[in-house]
Amino acid sequence: MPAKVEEKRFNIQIEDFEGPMELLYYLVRKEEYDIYDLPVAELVDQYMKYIKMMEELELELVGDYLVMAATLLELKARYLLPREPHPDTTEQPTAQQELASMIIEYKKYHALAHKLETRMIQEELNYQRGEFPELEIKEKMVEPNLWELIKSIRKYFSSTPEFPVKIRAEIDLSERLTEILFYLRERKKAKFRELISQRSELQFLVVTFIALLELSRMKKVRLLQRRNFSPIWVFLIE
Amino acid sequence: MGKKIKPEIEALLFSAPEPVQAQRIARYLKTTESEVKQIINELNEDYANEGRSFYIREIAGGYQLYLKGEYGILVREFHRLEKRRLSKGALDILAIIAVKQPVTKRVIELIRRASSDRILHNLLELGLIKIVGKSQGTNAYLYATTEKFLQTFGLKDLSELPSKEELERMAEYSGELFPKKKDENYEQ
Amino acid sequence: MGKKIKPEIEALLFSAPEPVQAQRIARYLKTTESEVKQIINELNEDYANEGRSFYIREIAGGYQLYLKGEYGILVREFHRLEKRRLSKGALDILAIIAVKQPVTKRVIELIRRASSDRILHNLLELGLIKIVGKSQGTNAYLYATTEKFLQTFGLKDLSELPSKEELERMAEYSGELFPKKKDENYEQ
Repeated sequence: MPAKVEEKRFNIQIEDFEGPMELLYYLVRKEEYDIYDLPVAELVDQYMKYIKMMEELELELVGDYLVMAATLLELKARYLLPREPHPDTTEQPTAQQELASMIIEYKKYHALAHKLETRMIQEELNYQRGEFPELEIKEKMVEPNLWELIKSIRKYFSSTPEFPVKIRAEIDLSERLTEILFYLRERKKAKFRELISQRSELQFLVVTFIALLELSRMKKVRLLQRRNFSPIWVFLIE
Repeated sequence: MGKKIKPEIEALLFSAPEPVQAQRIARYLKTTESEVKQIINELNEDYANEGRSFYIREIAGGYQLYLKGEYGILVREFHRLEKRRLSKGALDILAIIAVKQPVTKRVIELIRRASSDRILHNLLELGLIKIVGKSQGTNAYLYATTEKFLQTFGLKDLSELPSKEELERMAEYSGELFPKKKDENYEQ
Repeated sequence: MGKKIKPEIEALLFSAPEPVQAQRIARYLKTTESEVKQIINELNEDYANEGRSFYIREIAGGYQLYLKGEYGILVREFHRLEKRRLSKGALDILAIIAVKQPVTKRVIELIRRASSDRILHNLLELGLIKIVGKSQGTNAYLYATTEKFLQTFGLKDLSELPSKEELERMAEYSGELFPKKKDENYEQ
C-alpha cells in the first residue's frame, strides 16, 4: 500500500529533527554561518524553505515549527526593516544577538543530551541481577511521587477519555497567500494587524506570517516597521 | 576454556529473569549439559568456601541464583522497612482521601470497589493519613491526609492538587500543539 | 562481628532490586557508614580475586550488584534483552531538566521552542523524571530527575554532569560548539 510507505518516509523526516531549534542549529552548521554574525534574513529563509517542505508532507509536528516561524519572522522583520533612530539609549539586543543567544542556549543542552545518549548506550551493556525471588514482591511498588498520585486521582475522579486529541493544520498556505494578495490589490497597503484580525487562532496568525514572508520573497509585497513594537505595514509592489 | 566458561555461566545465571535450564546454557556456550552441571557444582563449592551469602539452586527444571535461607529474615525485614515505596493500591486510597477528605472507609471502598482495611492500617502507621473524627450518622472513622502526606508528595497545601480542569487538560497532553483559545494558562 | 557483617551486607545488596545507600545499611546493621563502605571495598576485592563475573557498583547515590561490562554482550544475546532508546527530543528535555531542576515546562519549552507535553508525560511514565512541587508565582509543576535517571545513564550522582557554569563556559568557546568546518560526525 503506497500510503503506508509514505507514512514511513514521514517518520524518518520527523526523526531527523526533533524540533525547530535542532533544525535551526542544523542550518547554521550546514551553511557554516558565524554564530556571532548571523545573516538573519538568509537563515530565516532557509528555515522557511524547510518547513514549507514539511508542510507539503503534512507532517503532524509542523505546529511547533510554525510557532517558531512566527518568532523568526518577527526577528527577520526587525533585522531588515528600516528603523528610525530611537531616542532612548537603553540598549536592546538586536535581532541578530537574540537569534544567536537562542541558538547558543539550546546548543548547550543539546550537547549535554548528546553526552547522555553516549552514556545510555554504554549503560546498555551493564546488567543488574535479573530476578529477586527471595523478596516475594507480589504487588508493584512505586516511589510515592506526585505523578503517581495524580494518576490515581485521575483514575477515580476524571471522566476525560485517555486518548489524545489531535488537532491538525487546516489553514492552507497557498489559499491564504491568494487571499492576502486580493486584499492588498484593493487597498494597496495594510497593517499586519488588519490581516490577522479575522480569526484569533495562533495557527491563522502563523500561516499569515509565513504567507507574507513568501510574498515578500517573491517581491510581491514590501514589509516596513518604523521601530521596535510599532505596527508592521505591508505594501503591495506593482 | 574451563577458566572462561565458569564466569560466563555465572553471568548468565546472575542476569536471568527466571530459572535457566542447563541444556540451554550448554547449547549457547557450545558445550555439554554435563559440563554445565559440573561447573555449577564448582561455583557452588566456590561460594561455600568463600562464605558468599547466596548459592545456585536447582529449581523448576532449571538453575537460579538464590539468597541462602539464613539471610531471609534479615533481608525481608530490611526491605519491609523500606518506606520509600508504596503499592498502587495505597496510592489509590491516598488519592481518594486527598480529594474527598474527611471520608469514611465505606466511601473509599465504594469508590475503589475493593476492601481497604490492610492498606488504611499501613497508611496510618506510615503517618500519611490520620483519623480526624467520627461520622455523625454511622459513627464510622473519618480519614484525612497529614502534613507528612504533603511533604512526601512535595505539596505546600492541598490546593496544589490538580483541579478537575487541570486533570482534563492533562489528558489532552499530546494535542497541545495549538491551544484552543489563547489563554494565559497555556504552557502554565 | 566482622565475619558476620560481610555476608550480611552482601545479602542486602544481593537482594536489592535498586541501589541501596551505605547509610541505610549502616543504620540497619547498627554500624558506621565508613565501615559499610570499607566492607563493600573488601567484597569487591574478593570478587576480583575469585574471578566473579559481577561487582558492587556505586551508582545513583547508592550501591548495587552489577554484572561486569565485559559480559554484557554475552548476556544480552542469551536473554534476548532489548533496551529501549530514548528519542533525541526526550534526551534534550532530560538534559535541560538535569541542569536546571527544579524547572517548569515553560522554561523547557522556551529553550526547545517545541511543545513538550507528550515527552514529559512519557518521561514521567518511564520514571526518569518526577514532579517535585509547584512553582510559587505561576503555580506550574516543577520537574526534576529521579534515581532511575541516574541509573539509566550510569551516574553516581548529579555532580557528574556539567554544571550550569560549565555549560556556559563551553558555549563561550564558540569553536567547540560551532566548529567552522562541517563535520560528518554531527548527530551520526
